[in-house]
Amino acid sequence: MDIEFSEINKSFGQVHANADISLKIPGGEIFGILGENGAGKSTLMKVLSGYINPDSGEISLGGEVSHISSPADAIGYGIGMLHQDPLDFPPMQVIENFVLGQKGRMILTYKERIKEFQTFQNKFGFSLDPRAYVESLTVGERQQLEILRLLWLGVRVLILDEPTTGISAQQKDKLFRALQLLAGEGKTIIFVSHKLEDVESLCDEVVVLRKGRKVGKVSPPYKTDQLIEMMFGKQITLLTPEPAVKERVTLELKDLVVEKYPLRIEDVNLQLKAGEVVGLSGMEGSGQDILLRACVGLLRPVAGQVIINGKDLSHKTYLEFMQNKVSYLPASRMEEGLVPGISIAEHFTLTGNTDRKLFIDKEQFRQKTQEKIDEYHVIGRPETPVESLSGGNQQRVALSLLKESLNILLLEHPTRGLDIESAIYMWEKLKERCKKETSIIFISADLEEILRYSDRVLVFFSGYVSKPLDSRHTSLEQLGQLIGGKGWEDELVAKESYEPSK
Amino acid sequence: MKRKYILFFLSLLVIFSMVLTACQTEEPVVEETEEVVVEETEEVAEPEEFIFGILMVGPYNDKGWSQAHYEAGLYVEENVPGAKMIYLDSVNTADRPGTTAAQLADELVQQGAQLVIFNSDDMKDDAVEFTKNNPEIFVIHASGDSVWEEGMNYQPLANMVNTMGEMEYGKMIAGCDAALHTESGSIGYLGPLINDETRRLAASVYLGASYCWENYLGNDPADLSVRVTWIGFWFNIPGFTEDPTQVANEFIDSGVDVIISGIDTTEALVEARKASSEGTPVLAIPYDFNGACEEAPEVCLGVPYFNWGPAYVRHISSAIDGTWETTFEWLPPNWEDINDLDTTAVGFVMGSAMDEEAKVTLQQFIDELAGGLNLWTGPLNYQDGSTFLADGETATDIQIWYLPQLLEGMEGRSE
Amino acid sequence: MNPANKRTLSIVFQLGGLVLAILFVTLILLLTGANPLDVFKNLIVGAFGSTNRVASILVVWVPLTLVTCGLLVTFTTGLWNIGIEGQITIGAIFSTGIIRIFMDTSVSPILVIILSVIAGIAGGAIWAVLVGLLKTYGGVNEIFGGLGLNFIATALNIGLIFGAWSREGVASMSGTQPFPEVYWLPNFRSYNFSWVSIAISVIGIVIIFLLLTGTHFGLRLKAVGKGMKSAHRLGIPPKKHMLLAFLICGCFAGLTGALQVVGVYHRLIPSISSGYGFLGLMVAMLISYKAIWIAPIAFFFAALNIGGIQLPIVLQLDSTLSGVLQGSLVLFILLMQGVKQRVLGKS
Amino acid sequence: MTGDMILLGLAGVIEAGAPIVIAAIGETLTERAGVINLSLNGTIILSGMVGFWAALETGSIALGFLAGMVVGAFVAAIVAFSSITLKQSQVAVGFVLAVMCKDLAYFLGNPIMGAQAPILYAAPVPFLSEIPIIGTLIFKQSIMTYISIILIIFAWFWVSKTRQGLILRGVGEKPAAAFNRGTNVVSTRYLYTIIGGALVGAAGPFYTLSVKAGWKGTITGLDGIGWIVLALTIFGGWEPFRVAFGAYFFAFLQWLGLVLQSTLIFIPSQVLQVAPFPLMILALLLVNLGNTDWVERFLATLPEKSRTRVKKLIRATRSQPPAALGTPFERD
Repeated sequence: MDIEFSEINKSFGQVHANADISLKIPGGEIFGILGENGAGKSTLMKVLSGYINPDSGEISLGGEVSHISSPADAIGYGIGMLHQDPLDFPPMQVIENFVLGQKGRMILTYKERIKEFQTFQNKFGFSLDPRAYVESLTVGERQQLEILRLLWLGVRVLILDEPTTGISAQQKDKLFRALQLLAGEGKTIIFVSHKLEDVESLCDEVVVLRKGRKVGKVSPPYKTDQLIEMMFGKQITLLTPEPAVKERVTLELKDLVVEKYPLRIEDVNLQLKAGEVVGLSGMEGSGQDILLRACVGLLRPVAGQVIINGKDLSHKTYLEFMQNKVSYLPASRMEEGLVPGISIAEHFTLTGNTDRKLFIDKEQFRQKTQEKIDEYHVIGRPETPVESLSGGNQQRVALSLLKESLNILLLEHPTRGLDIESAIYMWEKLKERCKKETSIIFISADLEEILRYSDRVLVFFSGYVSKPLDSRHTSLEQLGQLIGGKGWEDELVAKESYEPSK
Repeated sequence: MKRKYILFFLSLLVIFSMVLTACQTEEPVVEETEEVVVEETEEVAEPEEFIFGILMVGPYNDKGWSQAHYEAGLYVEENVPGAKMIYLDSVNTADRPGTTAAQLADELVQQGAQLVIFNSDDMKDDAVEFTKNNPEIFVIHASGDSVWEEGMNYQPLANMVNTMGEMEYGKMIAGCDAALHTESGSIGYLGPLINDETRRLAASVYLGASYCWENYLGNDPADLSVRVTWIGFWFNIPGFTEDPTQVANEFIDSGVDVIISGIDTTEALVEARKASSEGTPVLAIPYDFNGACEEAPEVCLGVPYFNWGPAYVRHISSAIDGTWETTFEWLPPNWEDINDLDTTAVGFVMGSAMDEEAKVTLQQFIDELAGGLNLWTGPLNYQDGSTFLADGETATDIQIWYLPQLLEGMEGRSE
Repeated sequence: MNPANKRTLSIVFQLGGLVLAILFVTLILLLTGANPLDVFKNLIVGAFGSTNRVASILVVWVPLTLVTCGLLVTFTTGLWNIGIEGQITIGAIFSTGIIRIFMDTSVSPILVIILSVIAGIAGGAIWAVLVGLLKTYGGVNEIFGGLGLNFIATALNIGLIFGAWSREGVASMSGTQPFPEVYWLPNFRSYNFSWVSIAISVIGIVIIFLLLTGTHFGLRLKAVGKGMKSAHRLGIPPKKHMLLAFLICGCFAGLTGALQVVGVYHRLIPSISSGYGFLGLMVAMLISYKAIWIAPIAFFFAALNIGGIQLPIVLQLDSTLSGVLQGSLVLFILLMQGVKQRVLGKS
Repeated sequence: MTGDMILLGLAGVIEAGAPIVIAAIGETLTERAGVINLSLNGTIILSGMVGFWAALETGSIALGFLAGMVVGAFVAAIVAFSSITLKQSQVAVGFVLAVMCKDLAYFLGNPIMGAQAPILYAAPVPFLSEIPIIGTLIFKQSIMTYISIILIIFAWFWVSKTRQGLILRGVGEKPAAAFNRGTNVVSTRYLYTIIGGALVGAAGPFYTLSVKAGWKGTITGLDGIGWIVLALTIFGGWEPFRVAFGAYFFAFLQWLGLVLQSTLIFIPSQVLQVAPFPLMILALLLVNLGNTDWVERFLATLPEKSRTRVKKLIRATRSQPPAALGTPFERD
């Protein structure tokens, strides 16, 4: 079945997730959709599967305009989607998950269902225990289950959103074999990924999205460099400030092991010097955030040590890290960074009460807030509630809230949502801190930013962490390849993927 | 900050202005009530209006204790020229949080009441407080003992009267009635909470039952069982009291075929009716109100009831004509006719579930009581075996009123 | 939409809720055949008709205000302290206990009263912190923990009144033996309220108002209530603040219980909490958790309670109508809030 | 005490527990769909009064039950509307209704206090009631008690054995996933809130027309039942059989309290009365402990082997509340 998107638009607040996307997907192919995080891949696919309704635009199926307004409609058209966060029911059994959503007799007799399920999964070489609980399955197994379920519903179009995150090499092979089998049967497979290697080895055709827009369509043979450039775009060249690295070690990670479903990161070793900037690069959900959280006590390491200024803080809480002058700036600003419903000035009051006074000197904090607002060019007044600021301004507020003297500063996407000028200004501010011997670890999806501002880079891919790379001797292409899963061969073979402790 | 302070003081101002307006509205209200008074006095012309107020612990239409008082109030209106009743029901801290009976009595006074009736033992403290604070208002405290000179809680209060029917007789008759009808020899007494009053009433049931069991039926006293189960309150509060329905059922399950109720609600009757319709004949005797049998006449053996009317008429009349005297009275039935509503303080209506023969025997028992039979005569022991009354000794009012334990031979907790 | 318009609209919706509530009650009255105008008039006259009645309102106002003060702290911290009833009860029990211990000793009565109130505060605080600990360290939702502890507290109370602390030979609904008058809070003239209680309530309002609007601590509570995770990232320990919020609320609840004992009933009675906890929750919801409104709205609710007493006397209607009116007010204002958000989009 | 008496007593326990079972199963269904209906205490009293009134006026017990169920469904519909459609706090609205419906019942029910409505009697099942033990225990009850027992089995069957039950669990567990599988989350939640409310509404007339026949206003003895039901629903871990066990256990403790009243003089009767509440808190504690932060932190310090073992143990004792309980569903 041919699928044609015409001029799909979808906005979330101020973010234009899909802008005029027109796209034709021929039936019976494995069709790749490539792009970095926030490129609009998932949104587009959710529109196709009925989970999200577009603001404008339409989808034609087999030449006829469709009316998809809910997942039920999409399934009616034979379209099923495997979501990035598995939309299954962890406390239920495999077979229950399989059956939920199917039409049929009211009373469920699992015996027959199990038989059907067994024959069906054998066809794809899967071997799930129908009576196992979903929460005890690996990510790969959960995917297999979801694919089986969708196929049993008779979908002719199968959308897979980032299916290779968190699954083992063997499971990936299994998955790809199954997909090829399905394509051979005439089913349309839409494969959404940021992993170059996967796309290259699997897809008959690839479309690249960037910042909500379609960049182009590529057919094999693929040129990796070309794909990388399409994904990340041409970067603006910025000035490199002089590094201010001292020899003193502020943060040391020793054989650190952290796990957070669905990833497990093993044996990370790092010595962060005073004033040094380390960038964590990789696609979102590859493990950077997990490591960062482990460095600030938000995630307790399974093994290994986190040492701050010579003090072992491995199992200490976030607040104890804070007392040791480690600060953290999360990416989800309204959930984790700023408190919705209270004003900018109140935020400064919350963080600025160092002398433990009882009463708030509102005038003093208003002035202080106004100064910061001016300094960081925030568009807003001290009384403005933070949730009514734009994303960029929220980020500036969050940055301006950080304490003056810090040992270590951990940042998630510090310049996301900021215009270039502000981003440069922000980095000037951060680098000033480096001169005062603050070390910085930051996550960014922007490769240019990573290379430009960090002294060293750690690259993440599906829970694997590279050795620290010297950013002065790393090129954009190299980085892009690593992020896309190329050049990891040695490490990938050596390790198994995350298996939750059963 | 200063601005906020101002706001705060503004809000305080609001309160005080509300209080002030409140005081201002006082005037028109007074006018209104005056108007009403004028109208009514024109109508009734000759006898001067005398308003009395009743505070009832339960709902005025509870088919029980409070309704007995309400009906007495209506009786007073009929029989005392010019008397007019106002009332407030559900006067208890659970239903009227934040109020006290004394405060609500004030409320009745503001509505013109010149005499206030407190109808519950539970209001004792408030009744005393109110009486002290309002020496010009007459107070009747039903079931209290505050002005009983010999009593344990005596307080000299010139404007208070304590009145109480001698329900012990009613309960004895009930006990006798039960004994005459029980096949199994097991009688259950559904008790409320445990105190002096409830103990002496339960004991009265036992005295009446065992007397009739031995003397009229000629049975062995050992074959009669009178069991008391307390629910812990005057009515059921889920989660805190025993469930009287379950208590009644437990009685029935264990072979009790006559249940006598000592609580405010009618679970005994209802469960007896249910059990009987379901094939296990069980009879019941409710309490307090002479219309109580109506809820299930087919299983009702009769009801011992209070008749407050005559006492109220007497005291209210004396208040009107200036012959008021403080007194404690514990009134026996009118033995001429215990169901003469114009004279008796306590009565017993025979229920439609009684058989004719038993009616005759019960009447014989009532006549014996009228003739001076005193069942509070030794030898009687307390439940723990210690002597209550030696052989031939009769109990004093004090001993009965403040009965410290159940009697030997009864089953159930004494405290 | 500009803020001024939004504000007017917001007021319009609130007034709408008020009107709906009155309409609803009117409808109910018409159903029962009563004359609504008579009823409303009697409610007002019943509440403000005399200084005595106003005094009665103040008797109700004191506990309702104190409870609401405490609840504002937990609500600000995003917590539903439904266990407040039990906290009042335990406060009253502790307070009674102290007076019973010192009643026949030579310790100065004033000192005993002060000790008793402090014990009451401590009792309420313990019961509240228990809910807090269950929530923060046991993962038990405060609503369920609170409900369970309410039942336990009431059982304890009734158990004491009918058991260990019962009057000589007489266990009754009227509670324990009243204390000698020296252990009473001094009454204001002949009225049943004490100027001490009134003063404490006013101080309570001031403290809560300043705490929630003027102190760093209050701001931190607010931050925890509005966004627990964000507050944590900003360096505020949420668990500690939740426990402190429970502690403060429990102190107010315990104080309420203690004042009911030493100031109003002069003994422990079975329904010592008198439903003020639940009523306070309603007041807090009605005022959208703004301290400035505690005094007037608590006064209004208290007035309804007292005004309702006239209904049976004058109109032979049940006083529970006041409760219906209070409930429908809160309900319709909540509903109108929802309608407003739907109409205006989330503000 | 003879065996027969114990048997009869236990039969009484089943009867006394029956209305609680019906209400608790209703609330279980509602909460399974992810909605908390906190109004139970008010709903049961109001539906009890209205059901009593309806039966009084019409002479029909069936109509009485119907009226009660309509009231329960209506109150639940308000909770559903305000929480699902208007996105207001379920807890707040439910709580207000719990308080208000109670007062409304007392106010409107004043004129019919102490009136005599028909009573629902026990109707022994022919033959089955002759079976020793079971016959006395179960088959000599009223029709509503039979219904309550059938309801337990039916609710269990519906929730765990039918397609609709699977959808119900899905909606309460992860509404987004259920939506993704073609379920209308909003209408499902409305449906189960209203059905659950109707069942809660059946409990009211069950009391006033059968178990505690009669309407006596504030002294009817219904105030507090709703909170108990709520507690039992949670105690039962949202599983129909465990919820029913909780209800019977509660009734059993009450019965035990009065049977042992004269023998256990040293234990105040209140102790047995409130025993279910500390038990509920303990149960909640056990159920939730594994999910708390400090336990997790403690576990992280254990050596890997014992850590997995303890985790396993915690997983076994954990009964999971519907994951989306009390949270609204919004499609992105």
